[in-house]
Amino acid sequence: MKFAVIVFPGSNCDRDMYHAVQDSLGEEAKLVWYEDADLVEFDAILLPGGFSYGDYLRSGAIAATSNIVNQIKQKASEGMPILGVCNGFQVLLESGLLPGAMLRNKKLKFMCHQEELVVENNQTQFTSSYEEKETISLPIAHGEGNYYCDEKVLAELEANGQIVFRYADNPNGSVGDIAGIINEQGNVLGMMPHPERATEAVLGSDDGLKLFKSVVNHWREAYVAGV
Amino acid sequence: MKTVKIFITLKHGVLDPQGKAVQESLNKLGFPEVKGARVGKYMELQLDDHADIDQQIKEMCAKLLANPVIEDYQYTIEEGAVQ
Amino acid sequence: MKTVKIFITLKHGVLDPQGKAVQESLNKLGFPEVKGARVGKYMELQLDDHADIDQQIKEMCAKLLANPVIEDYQYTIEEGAVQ
Amino acid sequence: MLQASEISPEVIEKDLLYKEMGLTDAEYEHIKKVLNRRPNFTEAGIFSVMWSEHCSYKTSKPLLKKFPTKAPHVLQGPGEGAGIIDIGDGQAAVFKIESHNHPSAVEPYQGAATGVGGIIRDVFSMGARPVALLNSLRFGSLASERVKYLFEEVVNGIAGYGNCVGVPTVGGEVQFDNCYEGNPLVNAMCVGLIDQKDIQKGIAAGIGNTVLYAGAPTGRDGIHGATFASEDLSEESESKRPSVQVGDPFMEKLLIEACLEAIHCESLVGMQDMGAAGLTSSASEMASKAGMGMEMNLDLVPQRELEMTPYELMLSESQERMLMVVKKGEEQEIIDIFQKYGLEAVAVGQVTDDKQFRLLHKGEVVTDIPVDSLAEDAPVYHKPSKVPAYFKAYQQVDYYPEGIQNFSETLKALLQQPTIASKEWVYDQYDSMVQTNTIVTPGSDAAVIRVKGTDKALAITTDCNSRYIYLDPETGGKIAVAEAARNIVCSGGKPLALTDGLNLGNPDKPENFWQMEKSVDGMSAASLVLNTPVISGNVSLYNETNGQSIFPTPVVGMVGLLDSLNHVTPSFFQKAGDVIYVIGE
Ligand SMILES: Nc1ncnc2c1ncn2[C@@H]1O[C@H](COP(=O)(O)OP(=O)(O)O)[C@@H](O)[C@H]1O
Repeated sequence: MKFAVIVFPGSNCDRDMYHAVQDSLGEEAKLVWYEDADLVEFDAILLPGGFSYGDYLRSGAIAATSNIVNQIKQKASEGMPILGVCNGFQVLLESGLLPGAMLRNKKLKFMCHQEELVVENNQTQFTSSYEEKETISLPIAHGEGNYYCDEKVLAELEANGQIVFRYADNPNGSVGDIAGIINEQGNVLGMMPHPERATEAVLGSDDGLKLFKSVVNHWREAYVAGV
Repeated sequence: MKTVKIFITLKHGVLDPQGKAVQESLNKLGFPEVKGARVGKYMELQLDDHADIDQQIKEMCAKLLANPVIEDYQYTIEEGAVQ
Repeated sequence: MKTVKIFITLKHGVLDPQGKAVQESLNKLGFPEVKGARVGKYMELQLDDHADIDQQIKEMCAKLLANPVIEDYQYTIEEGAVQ
Repeated sequence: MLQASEISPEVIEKDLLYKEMGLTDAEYEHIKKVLNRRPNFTEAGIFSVMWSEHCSYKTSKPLLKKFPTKAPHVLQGPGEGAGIIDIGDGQAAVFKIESHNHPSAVEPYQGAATGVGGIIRDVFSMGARPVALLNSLRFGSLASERVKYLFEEVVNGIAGYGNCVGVPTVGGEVQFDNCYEGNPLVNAMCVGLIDQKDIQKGIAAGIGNTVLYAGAPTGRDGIHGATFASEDLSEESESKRPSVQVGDPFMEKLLIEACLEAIHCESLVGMQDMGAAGLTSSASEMASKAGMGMEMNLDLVPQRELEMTPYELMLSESQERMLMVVKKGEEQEIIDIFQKYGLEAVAVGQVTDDKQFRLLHKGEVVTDIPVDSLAEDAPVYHKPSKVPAYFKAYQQVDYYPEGIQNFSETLKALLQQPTIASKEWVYDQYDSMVQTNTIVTPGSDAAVIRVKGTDKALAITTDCNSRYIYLDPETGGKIAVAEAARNIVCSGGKPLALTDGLNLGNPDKPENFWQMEKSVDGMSAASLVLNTPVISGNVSLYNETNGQSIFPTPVVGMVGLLDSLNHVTPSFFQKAGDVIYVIGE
């Protein structure tokens, strides 16, 4: 399976994402510079964390206006799995691929540490390797991870099972303790915690690896079945 | 040349922790009269003259400058460049 | 009750990376007329009436709201509370 | 305020304007001799920054010579942007510490942020990828609102810059003492990794080769920052505020990626960052080190503001700028790399063989100085040294603390001391994990980061107990080095080398000079015994507020090597039931 890791000016978890896929997961990854991108050859798209455009104006806002986002939207509508982590999640929100917006953390500080998450929906192509309600530990590292949406959207997210991860102990003020959400079609996942930083036990947790494995398993079943 | 001043604030109903922090700090610093504070963004754009400047500003705000999920904006237009 | 609107901008000559990013991005988005952008802060304070409100705002800005090393500020005072 | 470049050489001499720039009478006379004429305004400015303590180390050089700097594993000692040590397998670790004390006292957020930006540039200008940041901080008592503000904003600034550029901040230290009340210390250390074959140097070799300016355009930021750093902090420096620079970590991130791509080009000859004294120091040092001269046309320098004078262009400390020397005719390859990242890279001059530093502006020669007089041959002073009275007095005292009555209360009281208390509030704000190499995160004795693709790791720490050093600088200096080494060993590593940040008061006071002398002696002795040579460092003098000096604070940043990830040992208790041992006396 071939993963595109989109590199925006200011992305800084791009190489981490690459390393997680290539070395921990053992699948193929390629760093794709946002300008000369052609996504035709790929099976999945990863939007890494970092500070695209310095997080100036609003996190993810400027990156969301770049041309590659049109291609990403196209691929999303074709059903390709797309994962946005941290700044990648913010880009997905700003480009309208996922509902809601990010506010600054409740305590107005950047924070970086391990957080416990509850897998709320293990019926997605990103989470099928987790148990239902499994508690996992992933690092967070963000200053604007306080997810916001109005009550109507929140009710829809709840009703459709679009809330994939919740914080066990909400660190940033997100509505509904939301740590990660998926689109209605189930192929675009955005999350603030960093699964790519948790794919090796030596780094303190490998709970993130199952997320990538789920994606590969789903892809194998869907496209390579019978091989 | 025109100078456009844009004020972006969080929508009412959206919690503004920064505003709250500012209010609390001001109260502590000896300004108990401060009963509320909201913090937003202020932008000054220098624009070449253009037929439909209002339309243009609205487009810029919609496409980039403000996020309608959480933000409202207002603007004023002035003649000449602010230097 | 008064509403004080405070605009804080970087001093002239101080690097404004945010403004530069906004300008470039607006230009790329199809607004070549944008010749300059500066990004600052905007604050709305609700204040109980007070004899020397100007003096008070200046103090608040000096002590907390603006950083005189790199920022300038302006303000306006309006009657009543903005809701 | 000095600005008009029109001020004539005669007026500079007659009105003693050179003094306002920070030059002494003797130094001014020396310049006249070197030039065989009076310096013009731009030249006087260039001399004043190059001969400031910050750039020339004129008072500290005789002491720095005492440091042991050599060992088989040292690939690059002091003298370049950062020192380099061999870590086996053709790889090397690159590191240095740098202070940003005075800017942080005046504008804590930007002061700290640009300190981080500067030290990162020192490391990637050697061709290394920055892999870890640390910071060593000192503040006054947290009872003061001003100190609280400084503390919060410094931490904020370090986080704001480091998190954005994507280099994990993995360690550091914070201590509080009244002596730092008006003069906080902000020292930042950066560690990089490099394949030895990629090591770059800041040299301007090859007659006719092109001098390329890359990165942010030049504005009027921080003009006279280097001399500012070499003066006491006083009420007056508040009014010098425009000398503070604003950092753009986003630009720096692009610059890192562009430079690390450019080092693989055959055409790149040398590279150096524009730090203190900006274009002046980078250009003149690169030429001096290569035994060459340099000519630049200032009209070609990218400028953010209108009507900048040669003086302003040369002394600006705008951030996120690099100077490169590139083989003549092969510039385009490098320019293209920078363009990919949306960065400017512009030819501004060439290498000459006459050892002169020559600048043109609007068709006129505005500077023509023998380049060695700015760098190699800058003045050196041997300052008088005197044992302070307090030291002699303390030596007479036999002090033993009174017996402790209630151990648990004393323990609680100690843990409440800000200097001893957990620093989680600080390091939680730093992205300590980006790059996915951090095996031991902040909070342990030393941070441990692995070297991907190998079983090796680096242990890194910064240490300095300035109270010990104040009480006995020589012993205290030894303690600082020994403590750093212990922290490395406890984490499973073998100490390899160190970088030092000498933060002291005004060296014109013989007692302060003595403190520096003795602490350097102590540090040298310990480094010699432990075989951890000093491979880079920084000197920050004149740290005082209204006449009151700080405790001498020579911060030690040390790097060690773990041969195997199996040796990683964090300082936390691992599980209930484990036995606790105390080793040593
Ligand atoms: N205290 C010190 N100990 C050892 N070397 C030092 C010390 N201070 C400065 N140096 C060395 O002197 C050289 C010049 O340092 P500096 O001027 O701080 O570098 P930069 O040009 O990056 O500012 C560096 O190579 C540095 O390692």
